[in-house]
Amino acid sequence: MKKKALVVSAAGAVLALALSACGGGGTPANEGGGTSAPAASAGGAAGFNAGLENVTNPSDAKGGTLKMAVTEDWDSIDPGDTYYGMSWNLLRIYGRPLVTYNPAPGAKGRELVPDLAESLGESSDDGKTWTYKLRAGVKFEDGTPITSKDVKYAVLRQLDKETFVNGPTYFNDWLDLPKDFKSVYKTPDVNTDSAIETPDDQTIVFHLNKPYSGFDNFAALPATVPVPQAKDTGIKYRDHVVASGPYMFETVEQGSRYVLVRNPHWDPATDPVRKALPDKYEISLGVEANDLDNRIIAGDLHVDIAGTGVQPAALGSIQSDPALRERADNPVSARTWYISILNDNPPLDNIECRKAVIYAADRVGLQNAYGGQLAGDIATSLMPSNIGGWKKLDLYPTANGDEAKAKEALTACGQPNGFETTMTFRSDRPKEQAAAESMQQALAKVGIKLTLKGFPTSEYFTAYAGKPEYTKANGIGLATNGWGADWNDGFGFLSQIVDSRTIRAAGNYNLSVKDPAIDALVDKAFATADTAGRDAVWGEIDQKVMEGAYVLPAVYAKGLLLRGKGVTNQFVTGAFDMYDYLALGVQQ
Amino acid sequence: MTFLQLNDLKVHFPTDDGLVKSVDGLSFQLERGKTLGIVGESGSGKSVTSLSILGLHKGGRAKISGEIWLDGEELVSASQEHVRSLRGKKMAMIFQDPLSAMHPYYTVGDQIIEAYRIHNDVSKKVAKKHAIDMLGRVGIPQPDRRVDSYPHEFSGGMRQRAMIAMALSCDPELLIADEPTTALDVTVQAQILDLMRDLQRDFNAALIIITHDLGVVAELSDDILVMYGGKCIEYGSADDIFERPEHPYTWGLLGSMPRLDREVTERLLPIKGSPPSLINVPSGCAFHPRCAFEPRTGGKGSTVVPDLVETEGGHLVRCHLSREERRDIWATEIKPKLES
Amino acid sequence: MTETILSVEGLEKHFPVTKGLFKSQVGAVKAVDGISFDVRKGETLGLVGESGCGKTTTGRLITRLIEPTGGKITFEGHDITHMKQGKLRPLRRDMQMIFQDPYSSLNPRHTVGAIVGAPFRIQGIETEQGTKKAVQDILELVGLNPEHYNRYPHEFSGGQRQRIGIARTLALKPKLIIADEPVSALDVSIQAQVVNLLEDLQNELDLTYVVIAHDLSVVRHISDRVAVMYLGKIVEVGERAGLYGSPMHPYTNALLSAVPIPDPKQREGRERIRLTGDVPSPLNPPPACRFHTRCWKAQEICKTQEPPLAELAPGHAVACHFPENAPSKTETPATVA
Amino acid sequence: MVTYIIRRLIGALAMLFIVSAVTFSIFFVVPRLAGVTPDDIANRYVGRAATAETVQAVAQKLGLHDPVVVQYGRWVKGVFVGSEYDYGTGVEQCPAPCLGYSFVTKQPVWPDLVDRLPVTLSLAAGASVIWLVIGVSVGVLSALKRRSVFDRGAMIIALAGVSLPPFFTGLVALSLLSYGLGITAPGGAYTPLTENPGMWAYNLILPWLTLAFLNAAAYARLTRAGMLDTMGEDYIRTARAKGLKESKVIGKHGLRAALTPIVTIFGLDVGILVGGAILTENAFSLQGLGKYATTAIAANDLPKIMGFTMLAAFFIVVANLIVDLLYAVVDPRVRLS
Repeated sequence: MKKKALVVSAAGAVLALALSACGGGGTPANEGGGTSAPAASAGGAAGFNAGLENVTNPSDAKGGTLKMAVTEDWDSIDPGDTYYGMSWNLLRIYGRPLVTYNPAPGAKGRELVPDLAESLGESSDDGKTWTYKLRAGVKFEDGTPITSKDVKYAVLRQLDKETFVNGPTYFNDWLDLPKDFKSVYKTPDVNTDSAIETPDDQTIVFHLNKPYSGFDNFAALPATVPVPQAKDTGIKYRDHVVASGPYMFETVEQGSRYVLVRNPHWDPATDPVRKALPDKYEISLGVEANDLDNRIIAGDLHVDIAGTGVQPAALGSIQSDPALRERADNPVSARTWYISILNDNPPLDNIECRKAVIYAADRVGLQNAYGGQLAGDIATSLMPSNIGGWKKLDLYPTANGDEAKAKEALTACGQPNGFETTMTFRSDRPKEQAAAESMQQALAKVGIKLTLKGFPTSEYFTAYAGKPEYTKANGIGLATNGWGADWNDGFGFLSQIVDSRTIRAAGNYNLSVKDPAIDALVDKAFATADTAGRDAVWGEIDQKVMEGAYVLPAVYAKGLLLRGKGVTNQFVTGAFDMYDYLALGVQQ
Repeated sequence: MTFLQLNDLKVHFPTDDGLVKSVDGLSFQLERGKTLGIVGESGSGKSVTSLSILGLHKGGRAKISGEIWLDGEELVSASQEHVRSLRGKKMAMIFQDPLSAMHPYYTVGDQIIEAYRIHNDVSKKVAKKHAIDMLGRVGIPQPDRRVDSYPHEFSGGMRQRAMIAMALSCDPELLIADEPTTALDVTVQAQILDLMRDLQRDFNAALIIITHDLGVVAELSDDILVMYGGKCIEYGSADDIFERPEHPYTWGLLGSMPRLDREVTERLLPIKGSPPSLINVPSGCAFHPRCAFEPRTGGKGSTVVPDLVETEGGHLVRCHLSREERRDIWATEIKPKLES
Repeated sequence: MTETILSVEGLEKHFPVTKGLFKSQVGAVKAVDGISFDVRKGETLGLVGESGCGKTTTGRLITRLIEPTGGKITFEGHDITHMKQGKLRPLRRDMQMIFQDPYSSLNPRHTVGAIVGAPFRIQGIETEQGTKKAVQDILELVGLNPEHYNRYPHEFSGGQRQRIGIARTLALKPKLIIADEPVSALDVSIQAQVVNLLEDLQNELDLTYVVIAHDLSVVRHISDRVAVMYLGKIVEVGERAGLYGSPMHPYTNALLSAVPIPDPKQREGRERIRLTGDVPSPLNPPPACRFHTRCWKAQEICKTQEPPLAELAPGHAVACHFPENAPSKTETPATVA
Repeated sequence: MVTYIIRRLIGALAMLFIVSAVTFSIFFVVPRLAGVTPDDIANRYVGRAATAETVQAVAQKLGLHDPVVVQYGRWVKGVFVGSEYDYGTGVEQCPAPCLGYSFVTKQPVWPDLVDRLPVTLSLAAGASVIWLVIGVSVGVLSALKRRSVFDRGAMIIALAGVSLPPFFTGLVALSLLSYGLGITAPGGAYTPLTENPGMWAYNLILPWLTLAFLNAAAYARLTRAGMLDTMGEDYIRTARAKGLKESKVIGKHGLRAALTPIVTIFGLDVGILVGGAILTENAFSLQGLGKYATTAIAANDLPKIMGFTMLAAFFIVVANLIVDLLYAVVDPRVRLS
């Protein structure tokens, strides 16, 4: 899941100076870390972190306008062409995928529940065929009934990655597509029943080219939101998305604002998942980051759609103002900031030298670099703590760096007085620059000299750190990295960053894990049917990555979210680690 | 009652370097229809005199004392508003460089109309007709067409004529001209001097002409006042000053000017040194450092300020030498050298 | 016949006037339109005329500050009409210029010593006792106190500054000095001092002057011969006494009668010639005799045929078909060599 | 006059072409020199998990493999003739001036610019009027009351105005006035003038004041200097000598002359501002050309960058021409030859 980090605008930095002068950026003294939220009363919970496990300000009152805003627009509102987490969460108010997440706070929010489909998928042919029955009486905004053909067309159209460049490629990799099928536009009359069958208007059957027990996760992807073929206009569909959810688009001004109003043809009886409380959604795009935080504090806006936390300036004022702390939530998001240790160039091809780096690193220094305790807990494994199969690993117990162990490892790898290498980081991310500088100071103590090189985010993976040809030629040893889960299970998080077979000429996110044993385990995970068994395998993969010293985990990221004034039913869903946009309502 | 009477007018400017005594006790009178020529070199205070008569230094940083009587009204003590209402109506002024004295962005006609309508509540059309008449009066060809042209479209002479038309538009009784022809060529200067003489006759106005050019003064003035170091050092009729001057500075001026009406003398008779600064005016007689006859005053020249004394029939001189000594020196030492 | 130091034949200077899309030339301001005269060694030639007659341009042409459009200038036998600046530099030692405004012609940031000493440095001339001594001698020569060597121009009065300007021109003992309105910016008393100074220097250093001015009385006092210019042409040239005593060209007559005389008694007696209108624009001057539009004696011939500059009396030439005070009509007019 | 305008228009067109060529090469030629392949560029616009084939296909679709000259030619053709765009289920005609389609939002650039122009125009119009009025009046008052408390105070505030960037003053103003006291509109609020002028002004009053604060300071200092100059001119003394009231002397004569340079600079400033007030629009989240510019640059969206650069350049060139023509109207002495 592509969580675009908010670029800290110059304004933010300056305002941070002005406003945070009083609060100071240090870590609050009494802050309890980890996911153990304080016990909350059953009813309307309040106070700091109330939204993690409980529904704050519960209400069933309908009406009012929910005002949402974001600083950097997401890729597209066309369900077949989007990869942003906030977009997958938000689009469910106008689009109904086959399956979606249980609208409940915390871990329960990660469970899958049927949405357009009457029930979760029935698998047959040992996990290669999955069948769903659509609910009866579900209609598009123009009153036409939704059929399985609409779902089939929706999935097939977004396979054309030349037209829809943004979406994920899971269906491209897993559906059993006929060879001569290119795309619904280029090869419209090719029969695709081998991949997706629609025996009748209510039933849809998916055929995979290899078994996968977690297909319900695929069914929850926005790709399954039905699209009427008659109304499809390719790239232009984003200007007139035909709604199947409780709300439809009244105004679409690309790049500046969207307004959604109630969909007259949505029948609450057919939709146990959504409460659809507000009468109207007003979404403004491109709102200046610090101004957005101020407006939420002041109550002029209700929700920051990005869901990755407030700017440093607001962070300061929340810490210093008890009234604001009452309205804040500090969820652990399914994201880890870590440093890849590349083993292409000597001496880092030797595992002992890689261990020396891990031992020498100052873990608390790294945590502070990423923003202290509020920004995240010290990570000891690649997988974040809220992913199924996570095990508490602590293979390299060092708080501020263990020089003795590091020196020991250095002599073991034949470099007793250290070595030289280069570390890259994303130049427009102050936190990553701070982390690189912390590594430089820590490693220097044991004789490992680091030269630091910064690159802009937009070209970091495509032209530099993610391009093996460049890293080999320029002796790159370490590279800052970070990954958020597409969905909260081992596959959703690890598949893209540990499987060596995904490494391409350029644009890679897996910079350092090239271990056949790990690849084999990944295949084993795909084949394991039951969830518990699958999670255990991913836990084993996580341990293997740490034992191979391929990565130095820094922090399990946490966002500091602020609840809007007068917003009802606000809680953090485990599925997206941000507020569940389906449940929200507005006090009158 | 005399039309214009100045009594011991003093105009001093406090500046960072000290008190500038531009006009240091000036008295004279002038009747309507008569012309007074004020002669003096740069820094003698002649321009400040004219501006203070118009009240343009009133309310500024200047310290003004003494009296200015115009047609029975005392102006120094009068309110700023009252003096302002007289400016342009009862008294008007013409300046040296007509190009910079007229506003570059308004047509000549507009500027004359504006001058006229300040004091006469008439419509623009009537004012324009009057402006055209005035331009015709001062000898500008096709005045109805030229009224709409801009100052930079006029030649030097034409611009000065337009300035005169503007000054006379409200039929003022006192006209002050500060170096009116210095910036003009000699043939054009002659035309302007003739014009001023005729207009003074038609308007029966009192005219004060301020210049450093003795020739211009001789052409127009009935009476002449020679200023030096902010004070009047000799006053008399044109004949008094040119035929029987009695002040060494006046002799010096006459001596240092080459003249067409006289034979070419071998060498000019310059006055040594240069004009005094008005901040620290020399003690005693301001001219003493440059006066060839100062030794004859027995030291009084450098210590005591001489008074303005009448020698004969309205001819006043401010000098320590006695009348006889002065007349003797003029007859025996100065006059022969000028005529040779 | 004393030796000629400078001779000018048919000198012309036309400033192009452009118009239209590609700035094509449509006309020309004929500032100087074919003038000829000689300057003899040791004499002072006065160039007099009203604004726009081309006297200042002539001064700039002679010193080659600007490039002539036509005609020939010979200085001490060298044809300097189109000589390149590099080759001109040695000749410049012998030909210097005095400017009108004492305030703007001296560099305010240089000391007097630097200003007067500059010509030595530029021409690379070493003096026996060194430049400083030479400069102090010259300062004394022009009536300034030698200790003023380290003072700055703003510490001097107008008259003193003009003396510094003169001192600068004398540094290299020039042979010819062109003075453009040397005293017109000064007060009367100071003017007399500078005029006397110029005359003393001429006698002492055997200098030749070309004095450009609009004040007829000053020109008469200082010049041996005088040329009267009108709209880019010389209309009359002659010895001082002859030209002022019996002026032949109507324009000279009008000029002389326009000068105000500092004697009230003469006010009524003089018969005044008043020219009407203004000087025509040099962009398209009147044909033939350029003065005919303002001349009260103009005939048909004046509008068609340009009168040549003919010597009607010894050393006294005029360009007019109907000259006044001409000795007698019988002699055939000979054009000036 | 007409030839002047024609020559200037030709110059303007040439300038716009040069700007487009330079901008195009900055974004296409320079990266290529630094070894960035077309696929790398295409990679910016594909999703996270795009396969190599997708990247190649996108690079092909965007025509990144063609030689740069061809790509530039296609862009220029688009501007004058228009082009078509394949959006999957059909092909769309993009009428001239077609500036292509954004790589990121796939929206046609020209309509986007046209939609956002009113926002920037409203911001520019309001702010420029305010800073002109405030700047000039403060400038005049401090010129007339030289060295008074008002003069000193005004100039200190002017100094602050010039040195504080709009995004700082903007955000501080927003948090104090809009969110603190709630008297002004929050960030990002904009109502088109046509819809509701009252709301339009209410929403924009804070951005206007922020932008005006910056420029008013510069104009105050400029007017003050201009006024001090003009009030010393001779024609002011003449105006007073005519008996004009002091207020008229200042207003009609003094200010009229002092305004000429201000008109020139005002024309240029507005020309630049209409190209997009980047800092103010970002601080207030106003969806104008400035905001469009920052999003385009952050996402390396080349068609958008080319689009707004050309529009900004066009406005500046036009402003220049208007200012020059205006000059002849303001100052009668100037003739456009």
